[in-house]
Amino acid sequence: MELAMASAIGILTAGGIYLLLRARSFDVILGLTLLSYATNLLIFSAGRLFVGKAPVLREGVAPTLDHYVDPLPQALVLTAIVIAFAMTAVTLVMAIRSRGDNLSDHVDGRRNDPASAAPQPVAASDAGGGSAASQGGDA
Amino acid sequence: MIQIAIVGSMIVVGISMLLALWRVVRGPTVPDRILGLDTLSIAAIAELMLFGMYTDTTINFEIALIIAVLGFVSTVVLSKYVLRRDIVE
Amino acid sequence: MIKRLLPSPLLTLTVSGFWLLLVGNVGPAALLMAALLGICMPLFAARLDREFARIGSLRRLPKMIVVVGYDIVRSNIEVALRILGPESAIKPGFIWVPLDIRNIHGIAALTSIITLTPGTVSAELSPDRDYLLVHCFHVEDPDAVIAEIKQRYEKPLMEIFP
Amino acid sequence: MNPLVVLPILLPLLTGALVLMSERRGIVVQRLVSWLGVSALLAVCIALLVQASDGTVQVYLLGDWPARLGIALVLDRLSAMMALTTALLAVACLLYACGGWDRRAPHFHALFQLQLMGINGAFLTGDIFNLFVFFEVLLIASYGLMGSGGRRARMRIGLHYVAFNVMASTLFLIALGLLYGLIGTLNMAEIGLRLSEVSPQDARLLQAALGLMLVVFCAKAALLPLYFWLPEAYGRAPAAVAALFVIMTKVGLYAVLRVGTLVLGAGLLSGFAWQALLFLGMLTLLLAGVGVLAAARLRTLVAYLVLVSAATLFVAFALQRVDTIGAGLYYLAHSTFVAAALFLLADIVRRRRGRAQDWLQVVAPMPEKTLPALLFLLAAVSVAGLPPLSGFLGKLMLMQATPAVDTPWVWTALLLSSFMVVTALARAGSRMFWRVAPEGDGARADPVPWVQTGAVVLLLGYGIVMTVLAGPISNYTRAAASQILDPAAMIDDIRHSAPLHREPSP
Amino acid sequence: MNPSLEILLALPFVMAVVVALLRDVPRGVTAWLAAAAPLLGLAILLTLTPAVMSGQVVSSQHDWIPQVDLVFSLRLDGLAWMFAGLVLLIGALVVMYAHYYLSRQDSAPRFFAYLLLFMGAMLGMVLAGNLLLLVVFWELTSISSFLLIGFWSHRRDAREGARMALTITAGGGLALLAGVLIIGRIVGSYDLDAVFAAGDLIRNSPMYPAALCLILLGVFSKSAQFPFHFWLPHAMAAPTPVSAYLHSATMVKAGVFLLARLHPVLSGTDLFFYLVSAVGAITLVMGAWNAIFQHDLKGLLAYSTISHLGLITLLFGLSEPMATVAAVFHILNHATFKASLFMAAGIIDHETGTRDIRRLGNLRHYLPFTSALAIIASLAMAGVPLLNGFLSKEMFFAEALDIQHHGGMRIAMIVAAFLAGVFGVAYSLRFVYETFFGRGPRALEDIPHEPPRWMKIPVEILVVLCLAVGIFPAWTIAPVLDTAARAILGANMPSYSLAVWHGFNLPLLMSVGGMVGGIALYFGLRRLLDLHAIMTRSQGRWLFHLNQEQTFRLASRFNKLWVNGSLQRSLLWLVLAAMVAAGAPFVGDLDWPQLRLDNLPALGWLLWLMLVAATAFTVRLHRQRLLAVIVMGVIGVIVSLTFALLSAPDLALTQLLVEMVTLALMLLAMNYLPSSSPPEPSALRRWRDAAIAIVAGTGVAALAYAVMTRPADTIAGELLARSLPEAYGSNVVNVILVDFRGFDTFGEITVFGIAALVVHALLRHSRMAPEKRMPGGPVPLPVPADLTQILFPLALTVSVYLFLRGHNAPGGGFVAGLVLAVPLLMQYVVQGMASVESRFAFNYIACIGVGLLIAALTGLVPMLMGYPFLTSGHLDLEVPWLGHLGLASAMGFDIGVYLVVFGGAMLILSMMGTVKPSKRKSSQRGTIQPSQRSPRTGEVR
Amino acid sequence: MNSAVEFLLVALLVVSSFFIFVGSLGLVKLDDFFKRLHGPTKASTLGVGCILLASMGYHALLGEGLQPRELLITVFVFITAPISAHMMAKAALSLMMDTRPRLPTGKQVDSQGVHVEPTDDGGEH
Ligand code: NA
Ligand code: NA
Repeated sequence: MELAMASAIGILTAGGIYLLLRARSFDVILGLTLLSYATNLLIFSAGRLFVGKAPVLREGVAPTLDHYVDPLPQALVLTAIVIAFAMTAVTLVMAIRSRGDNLSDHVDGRRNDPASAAPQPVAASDAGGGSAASQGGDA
Repeated sequence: MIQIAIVGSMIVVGISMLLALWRVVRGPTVPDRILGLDTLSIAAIAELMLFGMYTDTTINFEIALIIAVLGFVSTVVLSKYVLRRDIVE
Repeated sequence: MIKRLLPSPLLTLTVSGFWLLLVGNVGPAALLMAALLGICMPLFAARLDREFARIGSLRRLPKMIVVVGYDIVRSNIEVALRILGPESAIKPGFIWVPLDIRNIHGIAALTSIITLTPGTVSAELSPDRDYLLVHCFHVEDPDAVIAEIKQRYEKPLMEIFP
Repeated sequence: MNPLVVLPILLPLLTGALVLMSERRGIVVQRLVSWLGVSALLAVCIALLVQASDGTVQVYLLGDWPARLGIALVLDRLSAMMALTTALLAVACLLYACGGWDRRAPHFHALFQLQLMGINGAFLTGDIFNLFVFFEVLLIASYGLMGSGGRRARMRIGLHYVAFNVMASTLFLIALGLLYGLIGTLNMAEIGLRLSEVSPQDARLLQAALGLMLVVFCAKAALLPLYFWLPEAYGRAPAAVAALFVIMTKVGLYAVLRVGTLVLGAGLLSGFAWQALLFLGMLTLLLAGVGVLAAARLRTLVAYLVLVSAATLFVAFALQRVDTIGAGLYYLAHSTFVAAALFLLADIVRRRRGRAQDWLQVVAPMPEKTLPALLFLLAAVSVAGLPPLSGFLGKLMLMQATPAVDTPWVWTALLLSSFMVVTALARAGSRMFWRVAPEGDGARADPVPWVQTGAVVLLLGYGIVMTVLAGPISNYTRAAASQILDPAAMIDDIRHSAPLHREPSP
Repeated sequence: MNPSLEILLALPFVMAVVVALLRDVPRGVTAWLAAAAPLLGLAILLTLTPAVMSGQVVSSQHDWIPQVDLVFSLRLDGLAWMFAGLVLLIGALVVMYAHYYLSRQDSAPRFFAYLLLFMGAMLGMVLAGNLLLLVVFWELTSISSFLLIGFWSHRRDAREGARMALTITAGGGLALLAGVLIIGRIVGSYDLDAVFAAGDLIRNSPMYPAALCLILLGVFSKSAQFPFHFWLPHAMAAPTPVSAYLHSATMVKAGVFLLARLHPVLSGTDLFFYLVSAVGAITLVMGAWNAIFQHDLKGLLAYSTISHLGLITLLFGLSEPMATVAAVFHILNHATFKASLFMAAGIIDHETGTRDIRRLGNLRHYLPFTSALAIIASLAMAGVPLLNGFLSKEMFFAEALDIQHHGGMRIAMIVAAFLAGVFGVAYSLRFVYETFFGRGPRALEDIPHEPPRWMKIPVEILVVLCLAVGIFPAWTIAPVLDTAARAILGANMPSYSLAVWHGFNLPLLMSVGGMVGGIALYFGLRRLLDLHAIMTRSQGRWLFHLNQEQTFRLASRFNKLWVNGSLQRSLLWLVLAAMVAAGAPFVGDLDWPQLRLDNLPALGWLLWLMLVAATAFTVRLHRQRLLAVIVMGVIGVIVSLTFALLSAPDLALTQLLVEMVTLALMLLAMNYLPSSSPPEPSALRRWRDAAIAIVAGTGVAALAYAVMTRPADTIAGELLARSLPEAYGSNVVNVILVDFRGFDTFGEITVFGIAALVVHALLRHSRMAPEKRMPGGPVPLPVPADLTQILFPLALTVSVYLFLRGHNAPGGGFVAGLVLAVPLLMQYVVQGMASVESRFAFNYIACIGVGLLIAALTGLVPMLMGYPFLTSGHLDLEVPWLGHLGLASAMGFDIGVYLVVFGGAMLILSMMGTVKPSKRKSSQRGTIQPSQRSPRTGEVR
Repeated sequence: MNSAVEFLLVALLVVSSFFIFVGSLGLVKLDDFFKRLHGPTKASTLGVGCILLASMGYHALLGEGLQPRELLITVFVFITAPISAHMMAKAALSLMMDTRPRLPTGKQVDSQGVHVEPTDDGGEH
C-alpha cells in the first residue's frame, strides 16, 4: 500500500514539475494542480495508511489510535486543498488578464504565437491612469 | 460468500472504471471523453457503496450522495464548454 | 397568504421528506427542522422559477412509476445483450418525436424517462418545443418507437402536467 | 494570558471585514475604518514591544488548548519588534495610498488590512503549519495588492509572482508533510524538543524536510538563486504596495531565523545549513549590487536595494552570533523603512517626470524637485550605508560583530556592494534631479498630494529616529538576538504555559 | 565642561540650515549669515589657542552608540587646531569671494548651505577624537563635495565631475572604514588617545598590512594620489569658490590630514615608507608634468594641486621627523597660494568670460592689480625665494637628500624632487606668461576690467600671507607650525630653524637648478612644440568613463542574461534548489528503504493504475487543454476515492467538490485563453525538464515512502481522546478544524475570501475578448434548466444537512458552503447569467465580510469572558418537547466558514462568468464556424 | 433466513456489477459516440440501483441498521443522469453539424437551437 501511494505521489510530482516548467500559463497551472494532488496525498500519508479506520468516533470504541487513523494530517490536507483552490482561482485570473493585456499566454510575455499579430503594447504605462475600464485591454 | 461477492463486485466495478478511463484517454471525440468521465463518476458511487458494505460502515454515504447530487456538474460544464465555449452566458 | 408562504406544497413535501430520510429519524427535532426547511427551501427556489408550470392530477403517477421501472429493467437486459452481441447487428438511428405535451415540466419528465430507459437517449428539443430528437440504440421501425413513447409516457405525463 | 498578543492579527482582520462591509459607503468611510484599525494596531504593537522588552516570553494558547494540541502564539522581543516595524511601515504606506491610489485599486483597504493580518500572524505564530497558513494569507493579499488596478506588464509580472510563490508554498507543504510524518507534532517548540532526540536514521530525512523548508523561506526572502522574481515584481508593484512588500522579504528572513533557532537550535541538527546561507548571502549581496548597477529604472533599482538588504541580513543571521543577529535586526528595521521610502519617492519622481517616468536614461526634467531631491539624498545616503544615518550604523555594527574567520569575505562583500550602491545611486540621483528642463518638453507633472510626501518624510523620520536612538535600539535588538539564540528557555516557556481552564495533559 | 568645541562644530551646520531656510532674504544677508559661521568659529578657536599652544588637548565626549564604540568625542590638539584654522579662515574668505562671484541665476542660499555643510564636515573630521566619528565626517565631506561640485547641475561636466569625485572618494571612504575597523580590533578602542598609545601594537599586528593598505586607499583617493588623481581636474567644473576651497585647504587635504593624524601609529615601517613615498613621488612628478600642458587655468591649477599633494604625501612617507614638519608646513603654504590662485583664476574667468590660456594674454594691462596678486601667488607656487612656497620646497629638497638606508629610493626621490621643481617652475611660468604677458586677449566679448573691490580682498589677504610667511617665517608661521607638528611628532619633534637663508647648500643648488631648468624647459618647449596645439586627454577620466560606463553596461548585460524575468527560469531554480536541499543529506551513503509489495488489495492496484495512467495522459495531452482538463478530472475522482478508501471521508468530500469548482473555473478561464499550447521549439529543453521531473518525482516518492514506513509518533492520540469530552464533536477532523486548530481554519477562510476579492478586483473593471466566439446569442437549455431547478432546493437541503452534521460526521462548513454554491453555479450555466442575477441578486462581498466577522466574533465572545480567543463552549439544552439539544459554539465559527466559502466561491465564479467583452479585440480574433470544428478536439480544424 | 438474505444480496450484487461492467464494455467496444452513450445508462439505472438496494439490505440486516437515506442517492442519480446525457448529446450534435439529423420540417438546427435553412457552407448565417 505504501509503495503504491509513494509511487503515485512520485508520478504526480514528476508530471506536475514537467508541466510547471512549460512556457504557457495554462500548462503551468495544470502542473501546479498536479503538484497539489501530490502534496495532498503526501501530507495525508504522513498519518500512515489504514483502511476502515475513519477518524469519526463511534460509540463503544475507545478513542485511541488503535481504532482510528490520525486525524491531524487530514485536517491539514483540508486546509491545503482549500488554499490550493484559492490560489488556482487567482492564478487563473492572472493568467487570463495577462493574456488579455499582453496578447500572449507565454509566461514570459513572449509573442511567438502566430494567433495574435497585433503590435506590442507600450511597456511603460502599467500604473493605470484614470479608469482602468476604459483603457483596459487597449494596446 | 457475501464478502466474496462484495470483493468481486468491487473488482468488476473497478475494471469498469478502468474501461471508462480508457475512453477518456482514447477519445476520439471530446464528448466521448466527457462520457467516460461521467461513467467513471457513476461507477465511483457504486464503488463507494460496495466499499461501505465491505468495511461495514456508512461513513461514505455523504460522498456517494454528493457525487449523485452534483457529479453531473462536471459533465454539464464540459458539455456547455463544447457547445458554447462560454459556460456562463 | 398560504399561496405566498407555500408556493409549491409538493416541493414542501418533497423537501421535508428528504430531510427526514437524510437524518433517518422522525423525532420532534427532525420534524421541526423538516417543517422549517419545507417552508424555506421552496421560497428560496421560487426565486429561480422561470416558468410557473401547473401541476395537475397525480393519480397516474404510481402506475407511471411501475411502467417506467418495468421498461428500465426490460430494456436494460435487451441493450446489454446487444452490446455483448455482434456490433453489426445494431442499427442505431435518430428519430424526431413530435410532441403534444406543452408543459415544460412534462417535457423535462419525458426527456428524463426516455433517457433513463436504456436504448433511447433524448438528444435535443427543437427550439419551438415541437419535436424531441431521440437517439435509439437499435431501431427497426421508427414510427413504432414514436407511438410507444407517446402512448406509454407522453399521455400520462400530459395528465400529470397539464 | 494576555489578550493583547492576538490583537495584531485580529485587529486587521476585523478592520478588513468592516471595510468590506462598508465598501458601498464610499472611500471616505473606508479610509476612516482603515485608519482606526491601523492606529489601534500601532498602539497595540507599541504596548507589546514594551511588554516584551523585559525579556518575558508570552505564550497565547488559542482555544485554550495546550501548545502541542492547538496553536500557540508566541511573543518575544523579536516578534514584538517585527510587529512594530510592520505597524510603523503600514502607517506610512496607508498614508501614501490615501493620496489617491486607494481609489483606483478595488478593495485596496481590505486587502491592505488582510495583508497586515497575514504578516503579523507569521511573526507571532509558534506553530509551523499555522506559519504556512499565514504565509498564504499574506501572499494572497499581496497578489491582490499587486494586481488590483494594474494592467499589462504588471499582469505578466503578477502571474510570475503568483506562480512562483504557489510553487514555493507547495514545497512548504511537502516539507510539512514529511516533518509531521517523522515528528508527529506541529508546534515549533515541541518540534525543537523532539528533534534533539531523533534517531540518526530519521535525522537525514528530517534534514531533507527542513532543507526544503529553508528553500521556501529563502525563496520568500529572495536568496540566490531564488531571487529572480523579486526585481520585476517589486519594481512594477504600485508604490504604496511595493513599500509594504518590503517587509515581506523580511518575513522570509524572520522565518529562517525563527525556525533556524527555535526548531534547529538544539541537538542533532544544530548549525545545519548556516554555512551555505552565509556563502549564498554574500554571493547574493554581490549579484544584487550588480543588479543595482544594471537597473534601468529607479523602481527596479530600489527593488535591487531590497535584495541587497535581504542578502545583508542573510549574512548577519547566518553568522549566528548575538552581535551579528542584533546588528542584523537593527539593519532589518532600518532597511525596511528606507527601502519603502525609496519606493514611494520613486513613484513621486515617476509621476513628476511625465512620459519619461522613472527611466534612468531619459533626459527629462523634473519640476518642483527640491524636496524630493533632498529626500532622495537622505534616503540614498542611508541606504548606501554612508554616514551618519542608520544604514551606516547597521553596517558598522555588523562589520564589527563579524567573527575574525569570516571577516575578509564578509567585509569585502559588504563594502563592495555598498560601493556599487553608491555608484549607482549617484548616477540615478544626478540623472533624476540634475536635469534642467529643455524648452517645450511636454512633461506633465502629476500633482503630488502632500500626504504622499508626508509618507516619505515619515519613513525617513523613522530612520533618523533610529540613528539618534541607535544606542537603546541596538540594545534591544541585541537582547532579542540573545533571546532567540537561547531556544531552550523559550521551548520551556512554550511547553509549560498552562491553559486557563483546560487540563494541560490528559 | 567647556562646550566651545561643540559650538564650533555646530555653527556651520546650524547656519547651513538657517541659510537654506531663509531663501527670500537679500543676498548680502545670506552671505553674512554664511560668513558668520567661520568668523565666529575663528573667534572661538582663538579663545582656545592659548591652551593648544601650551600643548593641551581640549576635548569633550558624548555617548552616541556605546555598543559599537562610536563616541561623539571631539579633540582639539595642535594638528586639529591648525587644520580648523585653515578650514575656517579660508572658508571665511571663500564666502566673501563667492558672494561676488555667484551670478544672478545661481541660488545663493543653496550654494552657501552646501558650502557650510562641507565646512562643518571638514571641521568634524579634524576635530574628531574617535576614529569612527572621523570616518563619519570623512564620508560627509564626500557627500557634501558631491553637491558642491555638481552645483551647476545643468552642465554635463559638472554632473560627471561630481559623480566621479563621489565614486572615488566615497569608495575610498569605505576602504578607510574597513581599515579603521581593523585598527579598532587591534587596539580594542577607536578613541584616538588609545590608538596613539598603541602604535607598537598596531605596527606589530599581523593585520597591520591590511589596515595600512585600506587606510591608504582612503587617503590616496581623497587627496588625489596616483592612480586616483583624475577625479580632481574634473571637479573643476564646480564654481571657482568651491575649487578654491576644496582644492586648496580642505577636501583634498582631508587625505593628508588623516595621514598626519595616523602618522604616529602607522609610520615607521618599510611598507609605509615605500608605499607612501613612492605613490607621493609618482603623483608629484606626474601632476607637475601634466600641469604644463593644460589650457584651462583651473586645469593647470588642478594638476598643480595634485603635484603638491604628492609632495606632501611623499614627505609624510619619508617618516622622518623633519620631513613631517616640512609636510605640515607645505600644507599651510599650499593652502594659501593655491586658494589665492584659484580665486584669481575665478576673477579672470569672471571678467573675461574664459579660462582658456590660449585666448588669454596681456591681462596685466586690463587687470593690473589682480595680475600682480596672481603673479606673486604663482611665484610662491613655483617656489621662488621670499615667498612661502620656497621655504617648504627647500625643506623638501633637504629631506630628499637626507634619506638614509634606502639607496635606490634616495636617488629616485632626488630625481623626482628635481624634476618636480623643474616642472613646477615651467607650469607656473606658463600660467604667468601666457595669461598676463604676451599678446591677447583674443575674441572676448567685452573689454575686461578690475573686479569689485571686495572680490579682491580675499586674494589680497592670502597673497599678503604668502609674502609674510616667505619673508618673516620665524615671526609668522613658526608657532603655528610648531604647534601642529608637535601634535604629530610629540617627543620626536626635531629642532629646526625657519629662515629664508640657510647658506649655499645642496638644496639651494637644487632650487636654483630647478628654476633654470624650469625656465629652459618652458621656453624650450614653446620653441619646439606648439603648446597651444597639444590636446591632452585625461587618461584617467577616459579610463574612469570607460570603466564606469563599461561597468554599467556589463552589469546590465549580465543582469539581463542572469535575471531575465523568466518565470521558467525562476521555477527551474526553485525546483533545483529544492532538489539539492532535500537531496544533500543523502549524498554519500544512500540506503534504499526495503520495499514491501504486500497488503495492497486488487482494488488498490486498479486505482493506482488509473491514477498513473491519468497523470501520464494529462501530461501527454497537455497541449490540448480541454482534453487535459478532462483527463485531470479523472485524477480528481481517483484521488477522492483514494481518500475515501483510506479512511478520510471528509477529504474525499472536499476533494470532490473542489474538483468540480476548479473544473468550472478552468473552463471559464479557457474561454479567454488559446485552446492549445504551440509546440515547443526545443526538444532538448523538453528532455531536460523531463529528466528533472523524473528525478524530483523519484526523490519525493522515496522520501514519502521512507516517512510512511517509519513508526509513527504523534500527538493524535490526545486529540482523539479529548475531542468528544472537551470539544463535543465526534468527527475529529472537523473538531480539529473548528476547535483544536480553529485558527488555521480562520486563516484558511481568510485566504479564500481574499482570493475572491482578488478575482473581483482583477476582473471588475477589465474588458477581455473571448479567445474565439461562437456565433449567435446565448443558447436556451429548457430541459436541463427545468431539471436543475427541481434539483436546486434538494441540493440546498443536502447542504444544510452536511453543515449541521459536520461536527459529528463527514461534512462541515466548508463542504456545505460549496454544496450551496455549486447548484447555484449550475443555475448560472443552464439559465444564463442575466436570468439568475436578476432573480437572485446577492452581495457576495458583504457575505464574505459577514462570514469573517461571524467567525471572528465567535472567537471574541470567549475573550470577553476572559478566555483565550476561539475557546469553544458547549450548551446542553433540554427543550420541552424537542428533547436534548447539544450546541457547540464551534458551530458558530462554522457558520462563518459557511458564509465565506459560499460568498467567495460565488464571487469568483460569477466574476469569471461575467467578464465584460472588449469589442475591439473580438473582431480580431474572429468567430468559430460550427461546421469546421473537429470533434476530436472541439476546435476549428 | 440469513442465507436467503445473503443469496438475495449476492444476486443483487452480481446483477449490478454485470450491468455496470456491460455498460463500460459498451463504452469501450462500440464504435460511435451515440451508441456508446447508451452504455452508461445501464450503470446509472440498474447498476447503481441494485447496488443501493444491496447496500440498504446489507446494512439493515447485517450491519448498522436500516439506512433509508441511501435511497436518496438513487433518486438524485435518476434526476441528474438525464441532464448529463442530454447535455453530452447536445455537445456531440454541435460537433457534427453536417451530419446531424434534419427536422421533419426540413429545417436544420444549429447549435444555438435556431432554425436555419440548410446551406452549402454549413451553419453560417
Ligand atoms: Na436511455
Ligand atoms: Na460568460
